[in-house]
Amino acid sequence: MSRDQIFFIVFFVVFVAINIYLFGSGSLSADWTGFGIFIAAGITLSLYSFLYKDNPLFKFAENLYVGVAAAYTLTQVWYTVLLADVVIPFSELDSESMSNLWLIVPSLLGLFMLTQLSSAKFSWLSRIAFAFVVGLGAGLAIPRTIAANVLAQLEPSMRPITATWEGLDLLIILVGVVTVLVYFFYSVEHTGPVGVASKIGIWFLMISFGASFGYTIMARLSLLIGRVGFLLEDWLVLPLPYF
Amino acid sequence: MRYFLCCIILVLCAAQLYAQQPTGVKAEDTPNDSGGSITVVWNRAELPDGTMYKIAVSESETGPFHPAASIDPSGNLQSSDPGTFGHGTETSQMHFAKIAEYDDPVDPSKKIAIENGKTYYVQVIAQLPYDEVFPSAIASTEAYENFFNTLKTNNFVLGTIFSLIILGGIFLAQKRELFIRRIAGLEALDEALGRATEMGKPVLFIHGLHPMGSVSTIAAINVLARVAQRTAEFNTELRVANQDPVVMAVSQEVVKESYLNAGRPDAYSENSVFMVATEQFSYAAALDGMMVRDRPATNIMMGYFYAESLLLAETGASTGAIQIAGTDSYTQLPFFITTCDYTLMGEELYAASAYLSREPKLLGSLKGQDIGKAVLLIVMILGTILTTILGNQTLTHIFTAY
Amino acid sequence: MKEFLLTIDRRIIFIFVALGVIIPSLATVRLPIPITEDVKAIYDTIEEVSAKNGTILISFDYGPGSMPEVQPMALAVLRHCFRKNVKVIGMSHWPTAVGLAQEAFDIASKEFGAQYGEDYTYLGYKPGGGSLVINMGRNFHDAFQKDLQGSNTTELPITKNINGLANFDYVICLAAGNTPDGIWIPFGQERYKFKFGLGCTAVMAPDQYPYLQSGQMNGMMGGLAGAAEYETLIETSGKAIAGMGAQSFVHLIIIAFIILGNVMYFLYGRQKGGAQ
Amino acid sequence: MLFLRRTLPLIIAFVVGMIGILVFYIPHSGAQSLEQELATWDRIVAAFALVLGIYSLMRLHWSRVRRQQAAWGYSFLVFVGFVITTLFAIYNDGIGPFEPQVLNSGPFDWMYKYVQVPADATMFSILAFFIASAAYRTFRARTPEAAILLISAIIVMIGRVPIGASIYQGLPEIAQWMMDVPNLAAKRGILLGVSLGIVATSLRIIFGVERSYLGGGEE
Repeated sequence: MSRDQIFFIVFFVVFVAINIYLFGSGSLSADWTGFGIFIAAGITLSLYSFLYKDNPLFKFAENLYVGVAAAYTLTQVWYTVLLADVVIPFSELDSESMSNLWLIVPSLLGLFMLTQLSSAKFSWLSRIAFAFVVGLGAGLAIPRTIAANVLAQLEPSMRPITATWEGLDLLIILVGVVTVLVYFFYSVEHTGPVGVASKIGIWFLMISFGASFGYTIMARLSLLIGRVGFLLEDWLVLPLPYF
Repeated sequence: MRYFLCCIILVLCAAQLYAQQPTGVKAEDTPNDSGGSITVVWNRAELPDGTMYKIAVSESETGPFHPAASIDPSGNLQSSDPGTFGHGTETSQMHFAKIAEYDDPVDPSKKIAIENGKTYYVQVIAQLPYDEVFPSAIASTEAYENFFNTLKTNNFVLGTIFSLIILGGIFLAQKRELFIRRIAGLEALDEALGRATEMGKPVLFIHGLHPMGSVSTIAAINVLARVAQRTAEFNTELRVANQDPVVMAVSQEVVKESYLNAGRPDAYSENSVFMVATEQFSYAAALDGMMVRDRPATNIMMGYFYAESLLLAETGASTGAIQIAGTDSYTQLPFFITTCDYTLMGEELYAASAYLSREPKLLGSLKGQDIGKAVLLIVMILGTILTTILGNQTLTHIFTAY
Repeated sequence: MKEFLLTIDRRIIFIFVALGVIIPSLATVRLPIPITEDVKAIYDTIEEVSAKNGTILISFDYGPGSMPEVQPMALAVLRHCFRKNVKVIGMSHWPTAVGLAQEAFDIASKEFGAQYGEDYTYLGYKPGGGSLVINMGRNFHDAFQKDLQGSNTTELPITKNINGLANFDYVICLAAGNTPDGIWIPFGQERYKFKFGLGCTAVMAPDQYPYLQSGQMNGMMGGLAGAAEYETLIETSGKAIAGMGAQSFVHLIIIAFIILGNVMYFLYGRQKGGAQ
Repeated sequence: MLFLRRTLPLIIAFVVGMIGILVFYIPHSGAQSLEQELATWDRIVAAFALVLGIYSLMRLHWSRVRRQQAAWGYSFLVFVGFVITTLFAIYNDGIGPFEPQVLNSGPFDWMYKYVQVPADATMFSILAFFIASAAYRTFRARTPEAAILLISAIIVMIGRVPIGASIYQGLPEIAQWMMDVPNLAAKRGILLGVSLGIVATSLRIIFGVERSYLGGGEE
């Protein structure tokens, strides 16, 4: 037996022993909830076994999860859209709700979309559905992007600069926005004044990437804290002062 | 004398009465809507505390008038809605109210909606404390549907100009060569490939997780074509890792073609472009294993990456490989910048792709976007100068989203 | 020593991190949490909505993958709303949020006796993104004909008078993806100018500052730290405040690693920066 | 046939794209109803697109199982998870798939709470460990730019947690200023550039210059 195999057998035995103790002492209730916490802890630890090295236990949990997640999404799509907005309106069609007949169009388009994975004979139908979705999305996006992300962002960059700290901040923001735009400018070489501006632009970018970097680290650690909280509090039932 | 004083007091009282009556009352269709609403405007006045303006609506000039709205004189100034009334100084001296419904005379808890194409008569009543009321003159109008939202005029004009510039750029690019500056990342790429050749070790190209349709994957494919061209010329081993079967199929074609173009079709092996795994972390884990085992001299990561970026770049850096990354996923950029030797940031990836592929649609729209950026840049600088030095806000007002 | 530092196995570093999280979780040290303006703005807006007995919309756009960060915000905001009699309508752009949102409503409504249908309802998930918001804007009842429990939105007391997005006194998006800047602002806020607040993962937070300054967003909670601030404001300790001790401690560990790694990098050069 | 396969999709994309743009500027009720209707259709087609995505994922794994490719057992596991959860969803706590969904009880909810939630939540928390390792081994100030990045990251990381104020009172304020001013400036610059990119890409789609979304070659 290799070192890794011994390691995983020990891991497994310890996990089982802890759970026998937890169920035996009544910390975990002998019902579906208790069993659920036991499974959840097992999945959590299986995934963390990746830290030792990539292994079958990790892949087991990962792939099982992919299947469950796909089914969960499919379920939500069924109950809230396909059932509520398509099947029920069609099944309740009467003279008053004939306007619902319009729903035939998107339903057909939707079915066209599914032909993408069929034989080549029909798969061109999916192009019509994609053309509709992508074309409409593109059309709706243009004016709204200009309104929300261009015009609304320009106005606050044109405020009067006063001789105060706020004024200085506004000036720094203006310099930052302008130099970052210069950095992402491809029609002129980055030499001379343009080179200087793009260099300043890089500094601004780096400060903001640093901020994102710090925040991302923070986010991942928060997730870890959440999981450790689950293992310690819900599974091992340890007294955590503040959780 | 006594008679004279009485006269003055009476005149003053009358003036007072007159002053408390809302003046300048006008009614119009509410602009920029699909009807069902009229707008009433009237002059601002000095009034005692506790006064309220009541708006009343009738379908006939002689009444009866029905309550429609109650307005606090401290609010509803036209200056609070510059989109409709503009930025003039007079807007701070005018009130307005948009009326879409009024109380049903039969049952006051219900409302009657304003209908299109029907004439309505409107009165503004100043209601002073202790219930003294001063009704204004009567104004009339009808509501109708509008065909253009004037609030969005600037949006429409700017959108049209941008569209023309970008489409013009694409058109122009088909006619002649457009200039694009050198992309520093591409030179770094050549250097890194050179080093792999010197060391006699393979080059590993890693695709991101987006499918074939996405802009970043298309850009990655264009970069891959260049990389394959070079490795064919240098006779260096190239490996291309994929997560998506379609991307893999396209990559195989592209690499094969590049080897053909370099005159070395024999050096191409189909197995050099391969699927690694379908799941995010399995993909990263398998590639990490490959990096540690085979120690490629150069790792190139192009496309859209998620959290796996860190796992890939960290392992790559620890094996001492030269790493070049390119992604438009801004959240992952910091990880690449700190672990890679060179990183194509965001749009630079698209620019590199346009630069390499020389495809008119990419070059042209890049050029068009450049002009667009120049416009925005000039507007911001000019706008700030105007407001700061001259106190002139015209440019700011033109570029405000209403 | 030098050799040890250069060739350290990364699994030893992993143990440092694990202990850095576990030990503070068991300890009783508690640090004061300073409040930022961006978080206070959301709190203040909900107080204003409470004063006029209004209704807010909460869009639950996150999944279990960001649960530890965003779920505490959801609970804190719901607790605040139910305590102050603010009516809440929930919905989701993400399918995986459904179970989490429902759980948050259940917990908070039980604590404050909020009534389903009167004080809150949850509409569930719908795909469509921008198109869904366009539909909700003008014809709310058409976009969501039924809530998740199957009640008609035209009959439910809380939703029957909501005709469009303009009827909401506040819209809060709890997000782990691009729904605020990709959907709510361009498709909703742009047209109806409703007040818009955001609670998001820390990964997203730095990208939102342009919208905060332009007023398109009036407040933001970023990550677990943002959630802890909100818990502090409503004076109800939850998982976010509990996590702040570990968060602080483990940040220090990471920073120490960065500094140590760079010192070695400058002392011993590029290739030996700590190989495996 | 060429018309149906190539020209028709391009015409549809052009027409609905132009409608999508124009209705934004037209407040007339006719245009607004058209926008409502198209948005409703889009939502329903989007639901089918999700089904398509799940179907193609399952097909990929099924083909691995069928061909018994390397590690096909894991693909089989994806199926196991999918089928069990789907059966629970159809069972819907005893009332069947044509009644409103039952939440917070039943086996479907159990699968979500005790399999999906812990797996998904744990997956990204693994990165916390790798970040620590990368912090020690690879986050290097190789260039002045990377140095700025790291310093800014460190300030934010201390300034944003409670311990920052305990170390130095001004730290949270410095971090806040960095977010509010230089970070905002760079993010706005990026946002403006990206927005122009979105406009350009959308235009290319509407005018049929960009066809990659149609997939499958140019026939």
